[in-house]
Amino acid sequence: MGWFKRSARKTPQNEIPEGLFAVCPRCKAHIYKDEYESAFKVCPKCNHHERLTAAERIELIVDKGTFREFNSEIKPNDPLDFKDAKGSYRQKAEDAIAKTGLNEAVVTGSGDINGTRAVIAVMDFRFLGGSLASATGEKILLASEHALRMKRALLIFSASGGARMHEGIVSLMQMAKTCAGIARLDRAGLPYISIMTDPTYGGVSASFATVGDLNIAEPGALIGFAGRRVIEQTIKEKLPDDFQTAEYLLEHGFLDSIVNRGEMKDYLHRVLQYSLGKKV
Amino acid sequence: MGWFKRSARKTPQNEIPEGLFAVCPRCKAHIYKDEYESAFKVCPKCNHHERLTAAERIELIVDKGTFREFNSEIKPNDPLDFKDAKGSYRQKAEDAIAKTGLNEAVVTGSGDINGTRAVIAVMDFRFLGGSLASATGEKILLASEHALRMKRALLIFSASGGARMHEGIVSLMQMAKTCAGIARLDRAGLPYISIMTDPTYGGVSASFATVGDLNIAEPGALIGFAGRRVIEQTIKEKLPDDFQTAEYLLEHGFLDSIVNRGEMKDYLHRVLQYSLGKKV
Amino acid sequence: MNLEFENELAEIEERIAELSKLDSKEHPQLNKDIGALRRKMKSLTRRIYENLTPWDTVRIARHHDRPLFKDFIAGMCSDFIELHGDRRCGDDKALIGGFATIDKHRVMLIGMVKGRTVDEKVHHNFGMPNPEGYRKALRLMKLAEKYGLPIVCMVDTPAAYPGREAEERGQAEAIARNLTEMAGLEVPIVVVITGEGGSGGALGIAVGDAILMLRYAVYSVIPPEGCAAILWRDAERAPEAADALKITAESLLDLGIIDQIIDEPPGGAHRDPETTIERTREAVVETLQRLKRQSTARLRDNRYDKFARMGRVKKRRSKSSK
Amino acid sequence: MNLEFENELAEIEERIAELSKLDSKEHPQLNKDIGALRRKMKSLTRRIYENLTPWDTVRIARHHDRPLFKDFIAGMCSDFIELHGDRRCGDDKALIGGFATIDKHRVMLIGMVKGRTVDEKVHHNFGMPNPEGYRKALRLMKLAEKYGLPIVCMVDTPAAYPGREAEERGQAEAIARNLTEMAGLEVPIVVVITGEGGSGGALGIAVGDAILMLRYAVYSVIPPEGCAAILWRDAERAPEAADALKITAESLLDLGIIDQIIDEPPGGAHRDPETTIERTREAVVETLQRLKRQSTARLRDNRYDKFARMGRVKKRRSKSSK
Ligand SMILES: [Zn+2]
Ligand SMILES: [Zn+2]
Repeated sequence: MGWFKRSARKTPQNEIPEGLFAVCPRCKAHIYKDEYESAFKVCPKCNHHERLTAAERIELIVDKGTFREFNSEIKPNDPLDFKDAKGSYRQKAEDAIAKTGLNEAVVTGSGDINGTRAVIAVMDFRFLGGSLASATGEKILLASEHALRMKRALLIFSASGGARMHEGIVSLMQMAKTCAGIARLDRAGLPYISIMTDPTYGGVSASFATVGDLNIAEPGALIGFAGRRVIEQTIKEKLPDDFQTAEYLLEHGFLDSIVNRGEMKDYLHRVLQYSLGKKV
Repeated sequence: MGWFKRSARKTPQNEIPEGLFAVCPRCKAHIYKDEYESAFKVCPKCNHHERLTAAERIELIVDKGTFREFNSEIKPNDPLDFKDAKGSYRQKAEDAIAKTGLNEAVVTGSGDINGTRAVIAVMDFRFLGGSLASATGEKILLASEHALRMKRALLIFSASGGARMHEGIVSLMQMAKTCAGIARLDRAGLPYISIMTDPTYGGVSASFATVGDLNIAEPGALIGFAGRRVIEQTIKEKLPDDFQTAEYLLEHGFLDSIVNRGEMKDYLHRVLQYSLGKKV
Repeated sequence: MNLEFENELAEIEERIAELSKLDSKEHPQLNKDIGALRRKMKSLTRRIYENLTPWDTVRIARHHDRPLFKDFIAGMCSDFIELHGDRRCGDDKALIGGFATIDKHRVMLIGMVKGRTVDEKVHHNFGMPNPEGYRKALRLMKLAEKYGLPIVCMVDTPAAYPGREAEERGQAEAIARNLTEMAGLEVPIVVVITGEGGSGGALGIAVGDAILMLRYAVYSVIPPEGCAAILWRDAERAPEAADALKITAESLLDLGIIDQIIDEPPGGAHRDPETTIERTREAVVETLQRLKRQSTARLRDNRYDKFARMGRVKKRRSKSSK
Repeated sequence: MNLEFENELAEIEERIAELSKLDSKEHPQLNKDIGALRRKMKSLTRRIYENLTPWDTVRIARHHDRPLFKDFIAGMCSDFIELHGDRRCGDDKALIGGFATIDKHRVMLIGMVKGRTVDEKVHHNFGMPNPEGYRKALRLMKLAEKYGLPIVCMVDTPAAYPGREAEERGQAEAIARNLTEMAGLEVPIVVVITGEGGSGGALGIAVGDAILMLRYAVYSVIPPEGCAAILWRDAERAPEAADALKITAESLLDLGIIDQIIDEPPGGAHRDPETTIERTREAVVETLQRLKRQSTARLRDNRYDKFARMGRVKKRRSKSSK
C-alpha cells in the first residue's frame, strides 16, 4: 500500500503534442486529436485506453445534465500534520487542488445512465495518484449511504495507486470504512458495480474495488495488490508482460467482464436492469 | 461416481492370520491381535488405520450403552429392478445383509460422546462398498431431521466408494437429498461434523462428506472425487503416491484436521463444546 | 453424420436431394415422387424414433449436431451478458453463465458448453467443468438470489472433469457445496437437461424446483460404458447397461426424478434445432411463470420435499423383529 | 540480542550476572551491590522506555524475543484446536486459527504466526499471509458466527505477502472480502495488535469492535523504510518516516484508531513475555465480557459507526463557493 509513486506509469498525457495530432502512448500511432477525444482517448489502432479525468468519465457515462455532485467541498484532511523532504502534505494537497480543479481524488454524485438513476463515484488519478485518504473514504462512504437511503445502485470507477501514506493509518482505515458501506448495501440487496480503470492498486484494490457484485475493468488496465517492482524484488524473478493486466485478472477469475470504453455506458445500463429488478 | 469396485483396495482383513498375531497390511508388522484390537485396528508401528465396521466405530466413539439406533429396518430399495451379468441387485443386497448383519451401508442413531448427546451416522464399507443409495440417503436424511428436531449436532463417519450404480439415477439423487438435510441444519445454526475414513469417494465425497462445518479425517484415509485410475487414464500421467490421502487434502485446504483414531472421541467431544454453545 | 439406426433415413434424404436437382419439366412425375419420399421419410422417422433403445438415445444425446448451450442462448434469449470467474482461481470455460432475458423474464442463466469443432471442444474441455466452474456457478446463483432473479440451469456434460488439478482444487467439495447451497436458495431454479446429464457433474447445477428434460437427453449416475465395464467387465455391453440404468426421459419421469419432458421434433433435436430450442423456451417460460408465483419459503420447502421424496424407502419390518 | 538503545541495560545485566557467580561469604558487599545494580537497571529501563522514539518502538515490535502468536496461544488459552484450510486451495502457515478457550470464554482465535528460528520463519513465510490465509480466516469467522462464538484476532505481520501467486490468487480480493464481511459479522470481534501491524495485511483480520494494542506494537499504512524510500528517496531515513507516520500505540489512541493500550512490563514484552501475555489475557477477557452484553444489531451498528468515524472530515466551505 502506498506504493503508488513507484507503480504509477509516466502520465502519457504530456507526450501528446500540442498540434493536430495526439500520439498513442502504447503504439505511438498519430491520431487526429478530434478523433482521439471523441473516442474518449481510446486509440483506434491498438485499443489503448488512456486515463481519463473524473470529469471526462462522468461525461462519458452520465446522461447530459443529470449529474448532481455530492460533497464537492470536502477537502483533504491532515490528521498527522505530515511533512516530508519536499514539504508539507498540506501544501501538496493545495497544489493538487490547484492543478486539477478538484478538492479530492474522487468525485461523487448521482446521475442517470440511459435514464436509470444511480449513485456514482469516480476517482481521478491526477489528484495525488488517486490515493485513498480520509476525505476520499468519507466521500465514498457518504455516496454509499446515499445509495442505501435512496435504494439506488452504487457504481465506483477506481483509479488509484493505493492508500495515501501522508495520512498514515487514517488512510489505511478508509479501506475498512468504505467496505463497511459496501457491506450495508449488500445486506440491503442493492447493487454495487465496481469498474476498475488503469491503475487500481494497493489500498483501493484491497478494499471496495474488488468486492463488486460485478467487477468490471477497462481493457489493459493494470490491477493488483502489490506493485510489479515490489513483487519482483520479493520473489527475485521477472514477471510476465501481461501480469496484473485486466486480461490476466479475467483469466484468473477476478473479473466478470472487460468492457471497452465506448460500450461501457450501455453495458452498465443493461446490467442495472438485472440488478434493480427487486428494488424498483 | 459408482467406481467403487475399481478404487476399493483389497480388504486386508483377510490377510490377518487366524492365530495370535495380526499382520499390518501396510508395514507388514506382526502385532499381537489383542493389542491390535484394543487399539481399534491401528498399527502401533506405522499408524496405519485399518477400516472399521460400523459397530466397531460406534463402540469407539459412543459412550457405552447410550447408542439408540434409528430406522434399522430400512433396507435397500430396487427402484430399477436392476440385474447384471452376475445376477440381480436384489440378491446382491440380500447377500450383503447376510454377510454384514446390517440392513444398509449406514447405521444411524443417537448417542453420547463423553456425555454430550449427538446424532451419529456411520457408514460401513463392507456393505456394497459403503455405496450411497436410496436407503442410505434416506437414513442419513432422517438422521439430519432428527438432529434438527432435537437441536443436536450431527456427525457422519463416511466410508464409501461412491454412489450405488444399481439404483441408477435414484442413487445420484441421494447426493442432493442428503445435502438438503445438511443445509437445513446449517440454517438452524446446528453443527454438522464430517469425519472421513478410508475410503471416501465419488457420490459421498461430492455430497455430505465434504461440507461439514468441520471436515476431519483419519490418517492415511483416501479421499477424492474420481478414482486414481480414472484420473491417470484421463490425464495420461502417474499421480504422486500421496495423491488423495488425508494428508494431501489437509495441505490443499480441504480438511480442518487429521485426528488419530485413539484421540477421535475426545477430539469430537472438545469440538462439540464449541459448536453447541448457542444451542444448549 | 448419421447414427446407424438412421441409415435408412439418410438414404431417403439423399434420394430426395438427387431428385430435387432434376428438371420437373423433363420429369413430370418428379414432384409426386419427392412428395412420396417425404411422406415415407416422415413415417419412417416417426417409427424409428418411437422405437429407440436407451442406447440409441445416448447416441442422440451426444449427436454432433445436437443444439448446444450456446445455441440455446442464441435462440432463447433476447439478451445475454456473460459473467466470468469464480473470484478465487479461474474462469472455467466448460461451465458459463450470466444475466439473460427470456421472453420478459430476466434470469441468471447457467450451463455447460461443449463446443462443436475440435478447437472449441478443447477450449471448453468437452463440457467437463473444473471446480472453478461449479464455484463460478454458485457465485452467480448467489448474485441471482441477491437480485431476486430466477435461475435457469441448462445441463449438458459427460462428467465433472476427473483431472489431477480438479482433485487438488476440490472437485468433490465444489459439487457438494453447490448441492447444499442450491437447496437453500431463495429464488426459483429451473433445470433443463438438454443433452448429457453426466452424474455428479450434472447434478452440481441441477438441484431445482422444476427439472425439465428434452425427450432424447439422458441423465445417469454413470456413463453406460463405465457401468458395463464394471458390471459386465466389457465396455462393449454399454447398450445393456444403458437399458438397465433407466436413463431416458421417459424412465426418469416414471421414477419421479424429472417433472416434465420437452418433446423434440420427429428425428430429434439435431434434425431441427430451431423447433427444439423454441419448445424449450416455451417450457422454461411457462415454468418460470408458475414458480414466480410461489413465496420464497414455499419454494424452498417444496424443493426440500421434492428431493427428500426421491428414493424414499417405505419402512419395512425387518426379518429379525418379525 | 540487544537493540542499541538498550546497550546500557545489557551491560548492567551482564555485571549482575558476573556478581551473582561470586561467593557472598567472600564478598560481604555482594548482595548490596547486586541490589543497587538492580535498582539502577530498573530506573534506567524506565527512563529508556519512557523516551523511546517511534523508530525504537518499531525495533521492539520486531524484536526476536517478542512473544509471538503461538506464545500467546500457549499462555492465554486453556484449550486450542487448530482448524486448517480455506476449502479452496491451501492451508496458509502464516495465518492460523481455531477454537480456543480463554478464561471461561470459548472463542475463535485467529492470528499471524511469524516463527522464531530460521526454519520456523521460512515455514510460516515470516508471518506474511497469502490469500488462502485470509480466506481461511474468513471461513473460521463465519463458523464462529454460526456457533455464536466471539472472534479474537491477534495481529503481527510485516505485510500480506507480495508474491506472484498471491496476486494470481487474488491477494487484494481476499483482503477486501474480509473487510467487507467482517463489517457485517454478528458476533463480537476483539482485535489485538501484538507486534507489527503491517498495513492491509494486518487490517485483513483487524476490523473489530474493540482494537487493543500492546504498548510497543506498531500499526502503519506502510513500513517506515518503504515510506522513507519513497518520500526521502532514502530508506535509511526510516526513523524520520516512523516519526511522521504516527505508528505507535500512543499516537493511534490519540487518533481514535485503537481503543485501548495494553501496557507492557518495563523493558518491553521481550524482557517479560509472561506478564505481557497475562495482561493481554486480562484485557481480552474484560473486553469480551463487555462486548458479549451487546445485542447483535447493536454490535454491528457500533462497528460501522466506529470505522465511519475514522478520518471523518468536517465539511468546510470550499473557496470557490465562499
Ligand atoms: Zn495505440
Ligand atoms: Zn503398520
